[in-house]
Parts: sequence; structure tokens; C-alpha cells
Amino acid sequence: MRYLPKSDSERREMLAVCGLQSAEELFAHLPEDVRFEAPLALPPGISEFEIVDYFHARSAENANGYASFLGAGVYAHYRPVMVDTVVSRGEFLTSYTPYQAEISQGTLTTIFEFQTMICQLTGMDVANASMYDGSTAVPEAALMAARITGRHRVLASRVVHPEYREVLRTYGRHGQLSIEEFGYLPDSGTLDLEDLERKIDNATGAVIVQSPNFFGIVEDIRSVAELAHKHGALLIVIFTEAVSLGILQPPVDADIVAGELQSFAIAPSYGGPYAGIIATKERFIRQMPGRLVGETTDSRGNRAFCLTLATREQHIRREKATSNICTNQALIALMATVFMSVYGKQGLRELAEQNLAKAHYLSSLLKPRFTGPFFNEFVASTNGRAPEEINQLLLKKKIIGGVALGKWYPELEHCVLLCATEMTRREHMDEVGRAFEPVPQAA
Amino acid sequence: MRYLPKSDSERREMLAVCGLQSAEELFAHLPEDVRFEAPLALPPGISEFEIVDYFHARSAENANGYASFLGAGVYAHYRPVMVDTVVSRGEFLTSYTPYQAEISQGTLTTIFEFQTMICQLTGMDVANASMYDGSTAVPEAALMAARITGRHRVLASRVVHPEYREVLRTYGRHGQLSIEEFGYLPDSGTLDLEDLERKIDNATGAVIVQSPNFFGIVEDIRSVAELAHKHGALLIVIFTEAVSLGILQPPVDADIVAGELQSFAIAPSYGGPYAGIIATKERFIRQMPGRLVGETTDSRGNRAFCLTLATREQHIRREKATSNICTNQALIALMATVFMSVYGKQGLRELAEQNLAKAHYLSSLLKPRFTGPFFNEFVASTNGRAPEEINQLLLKKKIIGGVALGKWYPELEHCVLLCATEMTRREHMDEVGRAFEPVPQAA
Amino acid sequence: MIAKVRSHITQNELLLFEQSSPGKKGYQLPPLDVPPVDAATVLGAANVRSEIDGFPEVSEVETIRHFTRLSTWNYAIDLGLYPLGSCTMKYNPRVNELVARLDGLAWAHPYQPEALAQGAMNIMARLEAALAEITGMDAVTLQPAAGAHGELTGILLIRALLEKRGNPRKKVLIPDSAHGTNPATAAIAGYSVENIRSNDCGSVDLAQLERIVDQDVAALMVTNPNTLGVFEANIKSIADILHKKGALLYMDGANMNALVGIAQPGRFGVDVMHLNLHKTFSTPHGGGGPGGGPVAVKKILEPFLPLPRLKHLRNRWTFDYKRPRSIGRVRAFYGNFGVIVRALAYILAHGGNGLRNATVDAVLNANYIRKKLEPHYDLPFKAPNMHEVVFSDDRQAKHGVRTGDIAKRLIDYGFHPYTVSFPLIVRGALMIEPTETEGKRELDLFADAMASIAQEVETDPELVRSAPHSTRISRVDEVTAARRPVLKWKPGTPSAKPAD
Amino acid sequence: MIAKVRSHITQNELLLFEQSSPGKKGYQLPPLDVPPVDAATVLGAANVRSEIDGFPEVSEVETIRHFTRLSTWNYAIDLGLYPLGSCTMKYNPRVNELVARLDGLAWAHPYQPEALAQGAMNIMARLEAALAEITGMDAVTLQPAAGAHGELTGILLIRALLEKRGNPRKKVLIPDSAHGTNPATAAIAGYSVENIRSNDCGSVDLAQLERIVDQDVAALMVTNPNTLGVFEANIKSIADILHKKGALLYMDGANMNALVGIAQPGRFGVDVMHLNLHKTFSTPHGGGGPGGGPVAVKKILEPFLPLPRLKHLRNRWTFDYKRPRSIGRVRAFYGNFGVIVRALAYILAHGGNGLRNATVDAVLNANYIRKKLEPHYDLPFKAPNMHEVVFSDDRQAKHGVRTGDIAKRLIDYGFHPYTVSFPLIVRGALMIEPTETEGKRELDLFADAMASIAQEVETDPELVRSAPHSTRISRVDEVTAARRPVLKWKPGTPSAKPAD
Ligand SMILES: Cc1ncc(COP(=O)(O)O)c(C=O)c1O
Ligand SMILES: Cc1ncc(COP(=O)(O)O)c(C=O)c1O
Repeated sequence: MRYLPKSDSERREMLAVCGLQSAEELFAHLPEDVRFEAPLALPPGISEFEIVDYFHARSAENANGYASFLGAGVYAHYRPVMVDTVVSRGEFLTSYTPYQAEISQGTLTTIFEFQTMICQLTGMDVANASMYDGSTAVPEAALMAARITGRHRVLASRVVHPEYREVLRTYGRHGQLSIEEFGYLPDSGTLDLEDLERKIDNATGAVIVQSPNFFGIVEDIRSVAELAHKHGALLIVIFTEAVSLGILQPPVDADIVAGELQSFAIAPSYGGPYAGIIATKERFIRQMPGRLVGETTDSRGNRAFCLTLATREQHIRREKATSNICTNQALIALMATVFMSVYGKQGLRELAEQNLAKAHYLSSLLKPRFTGPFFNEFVASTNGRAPEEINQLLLKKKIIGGVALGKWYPELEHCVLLCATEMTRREHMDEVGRAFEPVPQAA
Repeated sequence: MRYLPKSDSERREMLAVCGLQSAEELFAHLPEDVRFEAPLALPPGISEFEIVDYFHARSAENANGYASFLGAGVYAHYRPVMVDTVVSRGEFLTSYTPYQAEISQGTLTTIFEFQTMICQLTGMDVANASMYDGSTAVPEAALMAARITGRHRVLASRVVHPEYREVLRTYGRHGQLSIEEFGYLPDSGTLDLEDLERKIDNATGAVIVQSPNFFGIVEDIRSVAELAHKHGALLIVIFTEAVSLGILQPPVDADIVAGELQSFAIAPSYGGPYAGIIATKERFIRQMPGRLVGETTDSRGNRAFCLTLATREQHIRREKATSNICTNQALIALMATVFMSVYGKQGLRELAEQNLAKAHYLSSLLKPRFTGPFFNEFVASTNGRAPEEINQLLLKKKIIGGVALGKWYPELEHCVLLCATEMTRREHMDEVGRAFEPVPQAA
Repeated sequence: MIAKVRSHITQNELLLFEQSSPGKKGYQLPPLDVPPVDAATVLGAANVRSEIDGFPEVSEVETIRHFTRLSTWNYAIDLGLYPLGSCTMKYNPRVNELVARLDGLAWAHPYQPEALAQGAMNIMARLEAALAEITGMDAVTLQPAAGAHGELTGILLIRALLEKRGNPRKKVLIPDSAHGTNPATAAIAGYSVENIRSNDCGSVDLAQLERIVDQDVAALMVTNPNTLGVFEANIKSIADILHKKGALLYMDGANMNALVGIAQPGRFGVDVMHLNLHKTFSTPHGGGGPGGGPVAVKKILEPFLPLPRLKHLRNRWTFDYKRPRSIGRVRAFYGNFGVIVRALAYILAHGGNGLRNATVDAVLNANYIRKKLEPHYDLPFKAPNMHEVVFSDDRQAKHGVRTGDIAKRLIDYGFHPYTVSFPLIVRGALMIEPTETEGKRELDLFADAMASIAQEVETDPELVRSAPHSTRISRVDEVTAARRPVLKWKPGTPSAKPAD
Repeated sequence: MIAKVRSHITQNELLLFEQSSPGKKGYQLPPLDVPPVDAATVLGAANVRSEIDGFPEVSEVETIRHFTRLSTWNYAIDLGLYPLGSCTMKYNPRVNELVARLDGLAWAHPYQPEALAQGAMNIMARLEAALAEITGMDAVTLQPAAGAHGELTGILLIRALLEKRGNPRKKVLIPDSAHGTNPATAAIAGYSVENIRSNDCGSVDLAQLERIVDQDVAALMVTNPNTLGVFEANIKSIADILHKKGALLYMDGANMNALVGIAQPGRFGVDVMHLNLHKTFSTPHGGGGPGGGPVAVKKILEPFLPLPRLKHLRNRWTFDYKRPRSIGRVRAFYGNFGVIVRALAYILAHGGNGLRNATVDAVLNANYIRKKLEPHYDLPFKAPNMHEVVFSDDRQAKHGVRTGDIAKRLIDYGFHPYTVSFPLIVRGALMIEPTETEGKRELDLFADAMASIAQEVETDPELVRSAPHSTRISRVDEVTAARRPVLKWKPGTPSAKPAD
């Protein structure tokens, strides 16, 4: 088989060295009753040509050539060719976690650059080398806050991504965290500060908000921070649309920032792999989950990088570790690193401005449900029509419409969350505008 | 601009170093009347996103998703993923001709392996590092033969690829070669040895034949060789379908082999870039065109490779060089090298056998025009129907039929050259079979 | 004698920030086809940031050179043997990279209509079925993002089942040979960890287990083969002991590369286990991730699996969200789909028999290495090993050379080191896992290198202690890195000579 | 001081043949969906070969390691400055690689129906038009595969025109500063070559030219800017002299990177010229090729261009084969289409003004290098230079160090050498062309290296003469290679230590 670099004669030689007649003897020590003699009920191996063919066929069964207005945590941004060019280098693609610094400086250096750029973007002091994704970064941040404050009550905004909140509940379920939610304002679509004020108390360890929130609306971080800090709680700020950081005030008043970098040249890929991050203030470093790369020197005094502060991690601390995470999303974080390098300071700003302009053009054609300021997605009202009905019209035009919100927000059953990015074309937005126009009622 | 790694401040610094105020001064010495002040009448530069878009649109204007029976010098074989993986390595893709051996051993080693494998395939003693393509390798081989024999008369078989013969005529046109053709046998489709015998004389420097010939038919090289050698002429054997060498007797009786490697994982790419080769006998080395890599040692006695016998080449010999070729097809030859490594001894044989089987299945559904043995393409008779008519029927089924031969061989006006490879599916061959079935005549 | 590498020039390279100059660009955007908006107006001036301090400004050519140069400082599977024990660093087929990037898959949005996602759902369903067959379990979830994530999922499933039975219980038992993620996971899941000592064959001690399993024990997390590469011969009795007391058996499947096609955990008493797609199923490690940590369970745990679940209804795949007993989501969306695609491509390439042959070669390679190195290194546990083998630095320690030093010296010989000082039950462990994708020649060169180092330890220990000597940077000061952490670039730094 | 590189380990690697073992496989074919045939039966036993002696048998993982390891022995543009004079080694945009591989383009067969090839024909037509605009010529053919091939095409066009005028004439004039392909081309085209001496500014001597141009002269092949990087100021007078005598002016466009957007050859008397897509238009050199050598001509030569010609008829592109005066094909099909795609992508990316800006930066870089190196190296020709600059080793020769030695020493400093001993009119030439895609920092490091080597020549000439010292192989014995050519691997070889 092409993945097995041995000829049969080589196998025989090696068995001989091991003093064995046949390969089966290698398993002779296994208890009879655990050995499994029947062949696996899987079809025989196929050629590369057939593999490509098979996945081409599957790919063709998915949407192809559709314009899409889906956002809601996963955004369609252009992926510079440089990104796959870099991550396809075998030296990055097929290397392991850089524990052996002397032959891993390539990976270590890119992670150090990644940590630096995430700090520059978020206004935090330190950022880790990645988490699985944005959704799992949320409970990790909440647990971190609990370790820091010794408090286990968590208040999460209802306009945090619904699936992120579900993940938080799953992690919380076993009792270490007690999670409650607070509402949003029905007119502005921003979080309801008064509701938070009513619910927050001195047992509250963390307040969790998202900005831009799930409705695409920019939250007023400072006032939440003040409220949280007044009660001795930490503020955790989440972002799902990293491109927004190109133009929005960074969440400097947060204690912990947890986010998703999918927007940085990471393909939607039906939900993963993506890259989450956790960034925080200097003083919380030792409670941080995940890997960290630090600068140091080699024995000759040259600058060098290595994994550091490992005493937080499971392979040293075991049950006392700050998290159980081991394998993370290094290669995906590298994609984001290359993306940030390609766009740079001006590019990220200009990219954000284009997203802003496109989304606001789209909103000018529709009836926005909320009044709060938004970045590249917003909630539109269907004027009482079923979102499904409008989306069906659009599908006929090879357009995938927005996300219907009823399933998460019954009160928004006639609302759709639509996203526009630099890739969204005006003619498609105009189509969407037409599809939303009230259908003339037969008298 | 993204391809220009300078900031304006850096430009100013550098101009200052040159003692200049403005970049325009760099061109001050150009005569007024040659300087061109108007901007080029070309649209402004576009983004990467738009470039991809533009070529996607062009690509969509070409055939997509068609089954094809086109061969005639360009063959649709599967391209192992490994091939583009290797040639996309910047170290291979963006390096220059390996004149500086100490930092070019990667390229030099692969070329040495290439030369070796071409010799193993063709049965020749030496092979060069590549020519532009198969068609230009033909006149280069003819000129080489002329240098060796001192004779300028060339006899080319009419079943050599018509476009290859056109290129030969163009090169010959300026008088250094006088080119005549000899025919083929109307029943077998093989070259007409008697016609050759009639035409060959002691002024003939080279006899040029192709095998498998343009009709896909295997020629009897030995008897042509005997005839040519009897008259002191050299035999040049051409191949356009390299995969045939996996199963066919190598042309060991040839003096020069000139061929096209497109079949070895080189995309059809609307006619190029491909890779031609010239291989020959030891004693003719010094008359060979093109680059050669040789084994040697470094000053410490390590095995090393370098370009060699450069005294044949234009940069040393100038007007006395064996050819004017400089840039060749190195990266394409590397594709072929990777292909040969992936398939190897058994794979190339099995691949050839599959091609053989597919083509013979197809021929069993049609009416072959000739009786000679063929590899993966053959001429089918349309029973008097216009090839166009049949191909139009097939196009409706998203099948591109064979090549109509009338334009090159008026006597074959009702014949089509069809090719089947390992990629050709039985159901499409059956469709072709049906399309060729005689249409019932209205009485 | 060092036969595998020679020294050659490699390019130095500054950090992006150190190459940045105002106005350099690596991007261009298409012209805007809608009216521009004023950010301050639509967002409110207070919400608009000033420029991103220190963010790089470089051109495209500098970007490709930056990452290309850095890449040459790495070792990788594509360059040679990567014998990290427990990590299963095998060849990553390139066709898998190609298919994962097909437009219809790479650009699929998790919320696009199911009717326009059948291809993706089909791929997931097919991998779930294949993994169920390989493990001999009843159901599989692909949602976990990595092994540790799968562990957490698995323990939460156990907790959910026990809760339903009336008592989640308090403790999870973990052998002292286990990987760190096991205890860390149990803790996050709210269990206290009780470490159990391995017997002198490195296996779980049945008698001891009998003693400590009681009504407080929720589960035992066992790795099989264990981290010594030794198969837990008593696995069925272990399962019985637990089951008798109403506890469950969790299996860490990180070492499945020793069992695929040979033995099915579902048949030897395992209730729940995870797999590492980035180990056993060849998806690339990418310098630390991404991975995939599917969890396979027996029927009793199936109702608790994370939602949504794939369901086949009227010839169409659909997601089932109506699962009242589910533990809920462990991550957003459906898992690391791109990794799932690669793992399926790997399974399709091998097929049933092929997967078994791969296992056989993996075990053969480990046993071959064992035979070759036994004369030179101490083998603390003599039980037959499967896909990996663990030596100790006992003999070398006498010369003041530890496993970490031998590892660094291996670098000079052109190899990536084995796993150092794990498992903890072996003092100064050398944990070696060659995997099946290594040929005889590469293994022989490795064995020769290890033998030669053993020699050097006796003749010139300092040479080994101060290794590596041939890399572009010498041994790194990890102590200072941790004592005075510098975790991001600051203007003015570096104090030390940069690699330029 | 060497600031740009450090030494690091690189993997050794045997030849494929030396790793081969019977039965190892890197391939698998799909099952045959038609009946197998017996080769001996259908082909005749005599036509069927026995197995291919010595052909490799290796697995997929060995293949990727083989080529990955070998690649690390190369220098490349992606690693740094490649200042080869006359070669225009500029950055090769990666998006061009992507678009050239789009299925509809990469899998287009040259004989597919024109109706199903409009996209490809459109791309070719658009590049023809862009090149006509850039050169200021009237028509362009994309058929030639490289520069030398373009030269041959151009000279054959001239020959065809002159023949039509009644006399093909005998001679082609070529300045002694010309590239070797020029005389080689003229010879193949059946012309005798008359070399003309450059004047002491390195340019064509008008007076001399006046004297020698007669009825036997078919054309002058001039490179402009010439190979010293100097623009032929008298180019218009040169053209006049030739035209007065019924001869034509051929321009070797290899140095167009100095003129794009600045001056159009079509406006200064050139009748026919070639372009190198793999130089001026950024297509990758790929270790020696492929390239593209389009030829641009004035109206008078248009009827003779190779066939087929693209024609726009009723909103459709078609190939015109009815061109009685055409010189015929210079190659099969239509040219190196894949290279054509990349060149067009490059032109689209820059646009009109962008192309001019690139030229300006290219000339700026060359002049910057000139200024920086003038204190250390002898500049034989003082005329203002454009995109490249040529020094001589005059000063260093006094210490017994020649340009070739300095070139090898540059390797230790982390740079690819400049072009050595070309053009021939400069004794011991150092021909330096940085191109526009180099930043200030890379140029400064290069200038520092050159200055430092000039120092070393005075303090320690042997150090330079014996360079390189830091590469995996030291200086190569090219003499023996040529004296006893070993041009293929034979079992039993190598006699020398292999790189393993
Ligand atoms: C035995 C064992 N268990 C668990 C893990 C954790 O898996 P992951 O790194 O995918 O989270 C690993 C891998 O490091 C391992 O080797
Ligand atoms: C001045 C000059 N003319 C002609 C050529 C030949 O071009 P090519 O190598 O594309 O055949 C070259 C490139 O080597 C050159 O530098």
C-alpha cells in the first residue's frame, strides 16, 4: 500500500531480527478473547483518483455558486492565496507541538507573532497560542475567572451567540459554574444593563458579553465593566467577528477577552476547524489556559523562543491544571497570522470599512429591527412574513438568505440575521431587498 | 503596490543616497524623443480577489465537466497530488537555472534522476535535461543528425504528428535541412517502408518516424533502423505518448529519441507548457542540444552534481553552439520526475496496461480504420458520415469526441482519431459507440 | 558517526514588526461597489478605534519570505522520522489536503440549509459509521475538537448517565501511567481524581482495583495499550470489576494505532472512548493542531451524546435537536469538519484490510526498534509491547546524562527526539513510537544514531549534555523564559541578538 | 560579518534508485471497468517490453521526503535576493499559480472545439493586446516557448520578409556585448554572424555601424538597455542606418524590465523583438524553465507571423490558419499557455501605472546598489545605468581573486551570486540586477556583504578563493564532471560519498 514504505522482503528481514516467523506472532500475547479475527466491515482501499472523485461528488451535493448572507458566527471573507501557500509548507503542516525548541523555531516564532498581534488587536497584555474555537474559549474564560475570583456565579448576556451559551452550559452543568443570563433591550438590541444590575451580586465571578453581539450590534463595554468591577466580578468580552477589531474600539476594559478568529482567512468549512483565543491582563497570566510562547535566549545568547509557563498545563499540573487542553489549533492560528501579515495595519482597517459600508447599504434596503450601531451584520424584520418564505424565494435566485432567529429568540420569530462582507455583491443585496418587499395583499 | 516592498520614505532615502530628488531623474539620461510620457493604455491594477474572479470566469467559458476522447499528442492522464505538492515548493518553483551548484543541489539531483529515468525508459545512453516540447525536439534532433552525418536531407514519415512536421519544416525552411516525407500503408496504418526505400539515398542524414505513430499505431523500428543505417543515415524515433513506454519495446535501435512527456502528470493546459526530451547514444553526446547534469565531487570528496559539457551551449559556444536553447522546461521535467517516482516500475506498467485495455474496449465498439497494433488511440471510420456530425451528437451528451483527420489527411476525411486512457469511463465509451452506429437510412 | 544530516546555510529572519515600515502593503481590496459610510457616524465616534499600534506593515514578497524562511527552522514528518511516543506522528497524505479544500466543502457554512449540505452530512455520517466499526462501539459523536475535548465529553456522558441513575458519584480512577489530560479532564468534570499505582508490569493491578472500586467511583480512565505500549491483558476483568460496582470504563484511545483491525474496545468491556483523528487517522498536527476527538459509546450512553445528532430521514440527512437527555453541545456547530474529511479520506484509502496492515507494520516497527536498542538502553518493563516502546536512561544517568540530553543529541543526528520523561512511572523515560509509515532504512539510521549516542555517553558525556551542536540556535534557556516571561514583542526589544 | 544566515542541519538523501526495493509502491490505480487484454496478443509479443531495468520502486512517503529534502538544498527567490544580472529574478506571485491551475484552464485540450475554448483564447488575445501596448508594436505572437525561441521566430520573420523582397541576405550583426543566444539563433536561421565591437561606453559604435551595414546585412540584433544596463542612446540613428540599407532592427527584449511604461521600442525604430515572460512578467523560473518568448512586430512583418493567428469573428474568437505568407509553426499548438496565464495575471495586478512604478523601483534599486558598491568595486563603464549594473573584478584580481570567487563567497553571506563573467566585454564581470521586488533592507544587507568580501579579499584572499565554506557541499569539481561525464546513475555507483 502506498502509505506503507516497506517491501515484503524488508518485512521478512525485520521479523527475523525480532525472532519471529510471521507478523501474526506480534499479537500472540493478546488474550484470545480480545483478539478480533474477522476483517473490518469496511470496503477495500481505493486509489487517490477515486478519493478525489468521491469528495468531488460530496462537494457537489453541497451549495455551490450561491451568494450567501449567512453570518452568525461564521463569516465569508476573502482568503488571500498566501495563506494556503504558507500552511501547505510541510515544515508547518507536518510538525508537532514545538516542545523541542531547537528544531521548532519556525513554529515558535509565528506563535510569538500571533500572540503579539492578538494583544495589539484586543488591547490585552497577553494572549495564548489558541483554543479550540470561540465557543469553547467561553467556558475556559469563565473557569479562569472562577479560579481568579473564587466565585462560581456567571452572568451571560442573552445576546452572546446562542451556541456559545449552550457550550457554556454544558461545561457548567457539572456544578462548578452556576450560569444565569440577562436580557437585551427590545429597541436597541444592546444588552440590558439594568437587568444585569438587578442580577449581579457579590457571588458573581464573571459577566460575559459579546461585542459586536449576536445581533451584530456594538455593546458599550465600559459601562458593563464598571458595573462588573463594582461587584468584584471580572468582565469577559467575546467576539465572533474578528474583522470588526479593525475599526472598533478594542475591549480594553475587559479582564478577559475570548474570541473566534475564523474571519481571518479561515474557511467556513462547515463549522471547523477554527481558532479561538483567550487574552487577558498581565496579572492573570498564571490562571490562563492553553499554550504560551515566550522569548528567551540560547546558550550562545541568540534570541530564541520556547513554550513557557507550562506549570499551568495538564502535562505538568495534571488535575490541578488551568485546563485539560493539549492539542490546540496551531495551524489555523498560523492562517490567521499570515492573514494579519498580508492585510496589516491599513488593510485590516480598510477591510473593516468595506464590511461596514456593505452591511449599511444592505440595511438601507431592509427594515432593521434594532436601533443599536452594527458592524457587518444586523437583524431585519420580515414584516410578519415567515423567514422561510423569503429564504425560499432567494434560493430560487441562488442566494442563501439570512439566519431565522425564532429558534433561539421566540420573540424574534419574524426576524432574520443578515451579514454582508467585502465579498458581498451589490446586485445580490438588491435581490435581497426585493425579496423582503411586502407582498401586495389580495384585498 | 503589494508586489513592491518599499514604503515611500524608504524610496526617498534611497533616492537621497543616489543623490537624486525624484525618481524621474533616474530616466533623465534617456533621449527626449524615446521617452514615453503618456501612461500605458491599460486598466488600473486589480486586487487578488478580482484576479481570481477574472480567471474563474474565463475558465468557465471553456469546457467543464466534459468527458473527452481527444488525444493526438496531448493525453488526459490522472495527475497524482504529489506532483503539484512538490513543484509548489518555493525552493523548486522560484529558483533559477542551477549554475551555482553549491546552492542548487536540489534541482541538480532531480535532473540527474530525470536523465537516468529517461534513459531507462528509452533504452538510450544519455538524455538531456529537457527541450521546449516534443515538437521542437524534432528539428533539434534533425539538426543534431545533420551535424553528425554532415548530411542535410531528412525523410520524415507522414504519420509523424502533423504539427511536429510543420515545426520541422519551419526550422528547415532557411535551407539547412531539406525535408521530404514518405507515406504510410493504407491498410495497416504503419509507415510505408518501400516508399522510404525508394526515397532514401546517401545524402539522407536522418529518417524520422514516430511510434506509436499519429494514428496510435506501433511501428516496426528495427526494420526502419536497418534501412536507415544501410544508407548511413541516422534514425530519429519520436514519441508523443510517454505512457506507452511502460509496455512497449523501447526504441533501442534508434540513434536519437525525441519525445514529449506531457503524459507524465503534465496538465494539457491548452497546449503547454510541456517538456520535450532528446536522448541518444553515448558517442553523440557532444552534438546534443540542451543542458546536461553530471555527477562529480566537491572539494571534500562528497558526491555532487553540476551542469556539464556546457561547451556545447550558446553561452560558451555562441554561433557554434549545438542549439540556441537556454531556458528550458525544468519545472515541467520535475513534474515528470515526480510522476515516474510515484508510479515506479510496476505502476507505469499497470498504467500502460489499463490504457491498452480501455482503448481496445472502445475499438471493439467502433470500426477501426487500420489493422496495425495500437496503444491507447486509434483511427475509427465514420462509415461515410461527417465527423462533425458525430461530434455534435456527442457534445449534447457532454462528451468531446475524437479528432477529425481530414484537415491533415484528405484521404481520411471520414475518419476520427480517438483516445482512451485510465481516466476514460466505460459508460462514456458506450455512448461513443452508440453515436457511431450507422443511422438508419430513410428508403 | 552522523550519517543523516549535514550543516548548510539557513536564512535569518526578523519578526514582522521589525520589518514593518509605514505604507508598505501586502493587500489590495476591490473597489467598493456601494456608497462608503463614515465610521464615526454609523458607529458613534466613541466606538471607533485609532490605528492598531505596532501592527505590521509589510509587502507580499516580504510575507512569503518571512514564513518560508521561518519554516526552514522546523523539523517535520516530511523531513524524516518523528518518533514521539504517544503522538503517532505518521505520514499525512497530501490528497487529504486537496479534498478538504474543495469549494463545496471548504466554503460550506454551518447554517446553510440541510438540503444544500447533504454532501457534508454524508461525509460525517460515513465517518461515524467507520469509527463505530473500528472501535466496535454503538454510536459516535464527531463534535469534540481534540482528544482532551473527547475525554471531557466522555466523562460528562458518564456523569449524565450516573446522575440519571440517581448519583453522579465522586471519583474517577486514573492509573499513574496516564496522560496528563486524563486527570485534568476528570477535575474539570467535577470529579476528584484518585491515582492508582501500576503493578510491576506497568499494568493496572487487579487486586488493588478490587479494593478501591466502591459506590463513589464513577469510572476508571484507562489507556489501552497503556503508555508503555503494553496491552492491558486483564482489560475484561477490569471492566467486570467496575461494572459490578456500577462504575464505567473509559478508554483513552490515543493508542488505537496499535489496535485498529486487531481488537475492538467495544468487545473488551469499554463503555466510552475517544479517538485522536490527528494520530491514528493521519490528519496533520500542524505544529500543535487542529485535531479531532470523536467519542464512541455503548448503547447505554447514546441518549446522552452531544446534540445535534445526524439522522437519516426519507433519504435525506438531517440534524436531530430533540434529544432531551443530551449533555448539550461541547462546541459550536458540528466539530472540526475539515479534519473529519481528512480522516475519512485516510480510511477510504486504506480500506478494512489496509487499516489492519498499517497496524501490523506499526507494531512491527516498534518491536524492531526495541530489539535494536535493547543492547544499549535499559528496558524497565519487559512485557511484550505493541506500537511503542519505553526505555529508561538508567545506564546513561550513571554518567550524568539524562533522557533530555540524549533527546537533544538526537537532533544533531538528524532526528526529532522521542517523547521525553513520559510516562511518569518510568524514571527518565525514552518513549519511542515509530508508526507504520517509516521504512526500514530510516529505522536503521535511527537505531544506529541511538547506539552511537549510547557510546558517546560513555566516552564523552559532556558532548551529549551540551547538545545540540549543529542547529541554528543552541540549547534554549527555558528557565529564564518562565521566570521572566516575555510573551509578546515590544518596540525596542530584543535585548538578545535576533536571528539576523 | 555574516548577518544573513546561520548554519543548521539539513537532511541527507540518497537517489531514488538507491532507495528502491522490489514491491514498494507509491501508486494505486482504480479497478479496470473494461475487460483486461493480453498485451502480447494485441501488440504482438515482439512489441512488448520486459520490465524497466533500474526504474525506481518507492512509497508515497519516501517520495515526498525525497523531494522535500532535496528542495532544502536549493536557494530560491522565496528565500531572498537573487541578483542575477540579465535574468530579472523577481517575486513570483502565488495567485498566478492558483489561477493557472483552474480546471477549465489546466485541463483544456488544444484541440477541443473553439466554442469550448473561448476563455483560453480570450486570455491569449488579451495578453497579445497588452504586450503590443507595452512594446508599442503592432502585432504579437505568443507561440515561442522562451526568449531564444522568440529570437529564432523573429529572425525567421526577418528572413521571410527579405526573401519576399527578393533576397534573404547573408549576415546578422551582433554586438560583442550580446547574450549567447543571439549569435546561436542567427546561425540556426542560416545567417553568418558578424560581431561588432562596442565603443568605450559599451554601446553600438555608429560610425562603425555606418561602415559595415551593406546589402548583405539582414539585421542587427541589439539588446536595449544593453547587457551593461545602459540604454542605447543612439537607438533611433541605429535604426535609421539599418533601414536606409534595407536591413531590419531586432531587439532582444530580455531587459524590458527597465523600459516598461517608460519607453516603447515600437517608437524608437525596432522592427521586431521578443519578450521574456519569465523575466519581465514574473513567471517563475522553476529551476530553468518553463518560460515564454512572445514576439512583437511592426505591421510589415505581421503577415509572416507563425500560424494560427487569433481572430475575432462575430463575437467569437477563432484561429486563422489561412496565412499564405506565414513562416509556419515554431511549435505545436499555441504556446506555453500556462505561462501566458501567469503573465496576464501579473499585468492585471499591476495595471498600466503599476507596471511603470515597478520599472521605476527596478531602476532605483540598481542605481542604489551601484552607489553602494562603487567604493569597493571597479565600474568599467560609467554611463548611467538602468535596471542592472556591471562591475569588474579588476581590483580584486590584483589579489588573485576573481569574480567567480567573490560569487562563491557571497553564498556564505546568504545570497545567491550575481551573474558571473557576462557580458564578455567586461573582464571579470560582476553583473547585478536586483529587480523591483527587493526591499531596502535586503539591498543593504547585500551591499554590506559585498563590501565585507572586498575587505576579505585584501586581508584573507584564500578565504574567498576557497569559498563557499558553509554549504552542505563545498566547491564542486566541474572540470572532472566535463572530462569524465557521468550523466546517469548506474548500479554500484557512486564511487564518491553520497549525501548520506
Ligand atoms: C495518551 C494520550 N491521551 C490524551 C492525549 C490528548 O489528546 P489531544 O492532544 O488530542 O487533546 C494525548 C495526546 O497528546 C495522549 O498521548
Ligand atoms: C539578454 C538575454 N537574451 C536572451 C536570453 C535568452 O532567453 P531564454 O533563456 O528565455 O531563452 C536571455 C536569458 O537568459 C538574456 O539574458
